[in-house]
Amino acid sequence: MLAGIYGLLSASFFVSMDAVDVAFTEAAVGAGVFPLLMLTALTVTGRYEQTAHRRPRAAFFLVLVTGALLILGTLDMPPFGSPDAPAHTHVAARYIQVSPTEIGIPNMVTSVLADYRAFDTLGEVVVVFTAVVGVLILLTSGEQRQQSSPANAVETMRSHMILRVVSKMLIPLMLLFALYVQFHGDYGPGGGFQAGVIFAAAIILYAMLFGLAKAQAAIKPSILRLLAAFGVLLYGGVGVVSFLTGANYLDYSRLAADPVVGRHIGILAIELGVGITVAAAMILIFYAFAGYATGRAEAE
Amino acid sequence: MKHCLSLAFVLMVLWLGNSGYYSPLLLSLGAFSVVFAVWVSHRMDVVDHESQPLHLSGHISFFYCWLVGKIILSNIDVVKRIWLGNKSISPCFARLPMDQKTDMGKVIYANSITLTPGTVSMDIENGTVLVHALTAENIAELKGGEMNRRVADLEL
Amino acid sequence: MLAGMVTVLSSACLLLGAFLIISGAVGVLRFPDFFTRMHAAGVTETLATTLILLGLMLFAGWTIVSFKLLLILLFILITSPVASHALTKAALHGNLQPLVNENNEQ
Amino acid sequence: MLIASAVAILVVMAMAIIRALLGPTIYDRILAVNLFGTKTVLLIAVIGFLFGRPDFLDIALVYALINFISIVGVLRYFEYSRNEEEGGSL
Repeated sequence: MLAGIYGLLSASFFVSMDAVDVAFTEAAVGAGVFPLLMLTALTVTGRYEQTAHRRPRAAFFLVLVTGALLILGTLDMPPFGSPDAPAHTHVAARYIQVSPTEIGIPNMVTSVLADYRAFDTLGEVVVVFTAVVGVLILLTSGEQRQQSSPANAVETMRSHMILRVVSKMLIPLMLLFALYVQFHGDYGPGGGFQAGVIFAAAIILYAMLFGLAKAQAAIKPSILRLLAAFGVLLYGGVGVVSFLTGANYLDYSRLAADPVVGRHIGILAIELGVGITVAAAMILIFYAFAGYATGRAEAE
Repeated sequence: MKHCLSLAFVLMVLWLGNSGYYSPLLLSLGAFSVVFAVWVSHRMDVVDHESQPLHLSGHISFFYCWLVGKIILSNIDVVKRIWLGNKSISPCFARLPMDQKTDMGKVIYANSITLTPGTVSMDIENGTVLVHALTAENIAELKGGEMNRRVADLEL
Repeated sequence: MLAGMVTVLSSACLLLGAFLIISGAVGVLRFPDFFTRMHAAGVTETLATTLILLGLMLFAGWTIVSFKLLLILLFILITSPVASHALTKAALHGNLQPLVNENNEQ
Repeated sequence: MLIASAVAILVVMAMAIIRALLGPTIYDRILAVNLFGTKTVLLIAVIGFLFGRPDFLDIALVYALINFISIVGVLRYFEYSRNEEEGGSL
């Protein structure tokens, strides 16, 4: 058990070190996503260790597969942030030269990811979506047990007065900040992925402090499932619309009379799609794990 | 309702201060974001007198000025002890009474204790706070009750 | 003249802050048990952070950058005591015995 | 001055790692990680100034948020697992 924690801690060090070393705009994704992934991974490993010596092999296998799937699905995000990914090196020169005039937004990373390489990003979003679907199918097959006891939630709230009061102040600010990052992706560091992660982080904080039941009552899983799909559809839909205007798939230049404005709108829309999907996906994964945990604890 | 409005105001200031771009498009997105954030927080039931402490905003700035002075003094003290080594510290803990009536007051008091280096609030229980301190003098000072009284005064 | 003074002031803040965080870290390494280390960490998180961010703010002048720095500062000042408190509370409930000097036991 | 404080922060981060490796308890490690996290926020801010890229501050802010949430999350996790262990042993 201690060894696992030790590994986790040193791993998060390297992650933080790396994010600082890279010291580049999109490092936010690495710094933002990784601790959260660590957290989820921690929940998974924790269950794995407890399960190993108590539960039959099927549960063990299930958790293993889920963990692998989760990691597979999410591994896709870090390359998004690394500036020296091979895909970005050889065409980078052209992007840097023409992007300011063609798209007219200051943040080059966004324009590269959301316009020139829109297909790749679409693929990433779909992968995130698939990961959620996978986790949900695996974990919520026995959903009847998932009703977490209200007593548990009350207990969580009572025990940490300070955490509760301060978090109440902070959660709205986090939500707004997530939206700020979402819509300023064109100008500064940020964009859909980061915004989605921050938004999800705020909700997860809420769920940790006030109990899963309350969080699920406020942000319904069914709506989230719809939203996760809607984000992908929005992304794809923008592509279809640009198709209909006579341009190529995901070529936004004809969305408005002025190609620059058109591209701007297109990027804004697909970033929104990315943000919605990522936020909904992260929250859903968290719900699934937490629900699974409480369900299992009660079954015992 | 007034808590929602004050939250919206805070969020608006946050957006305007952070953004730096005041085009109509971004301003309308900002307005949408503020409304959305307030709506979600309202759904989560986190907008109330605890998250928007309107009732004690008047005196709180004086209190924090006083606290900053305290923090500087105790910082100097702790840094001195760090360089003097382990001989100079004598850790101890004590249970102190809290005169605050509301949760908010208790939270402010406990956080003030923690913010001041040399003392950490460990637990809140039945109107008392368990404090761990680096030296016996720190505890003695808290027992004097000045901070306790000042925070309690905020609640009026 | 005024600009020069601001530069000097911000440098002073940065240097003092740097000294304080190093002191705090030394304390974290030197102090004998978890609870005393907590205090040393508190040094780095209150005054030192404030000084460094203040130095940067003076450096930046009246701009949006300063506003963001102020935001970061407020955020750290709000969350750090909460995190410390949660941590000590967890340690206390995890039956970690604080080191107590014999002379002080009442 | 900026460089001096950046170096100081790096030194502190190194010290935090040493404390995290030494332990001895899990709480010491979490304390060190928390220290590391807040210093990362500072470092990002200072480096932003060094490179003349103040938009780094957004990242610093995000990092501060995430750091807080992860600490809370880790603590919740330990409380949860401890309760479970106690329940199992009784």
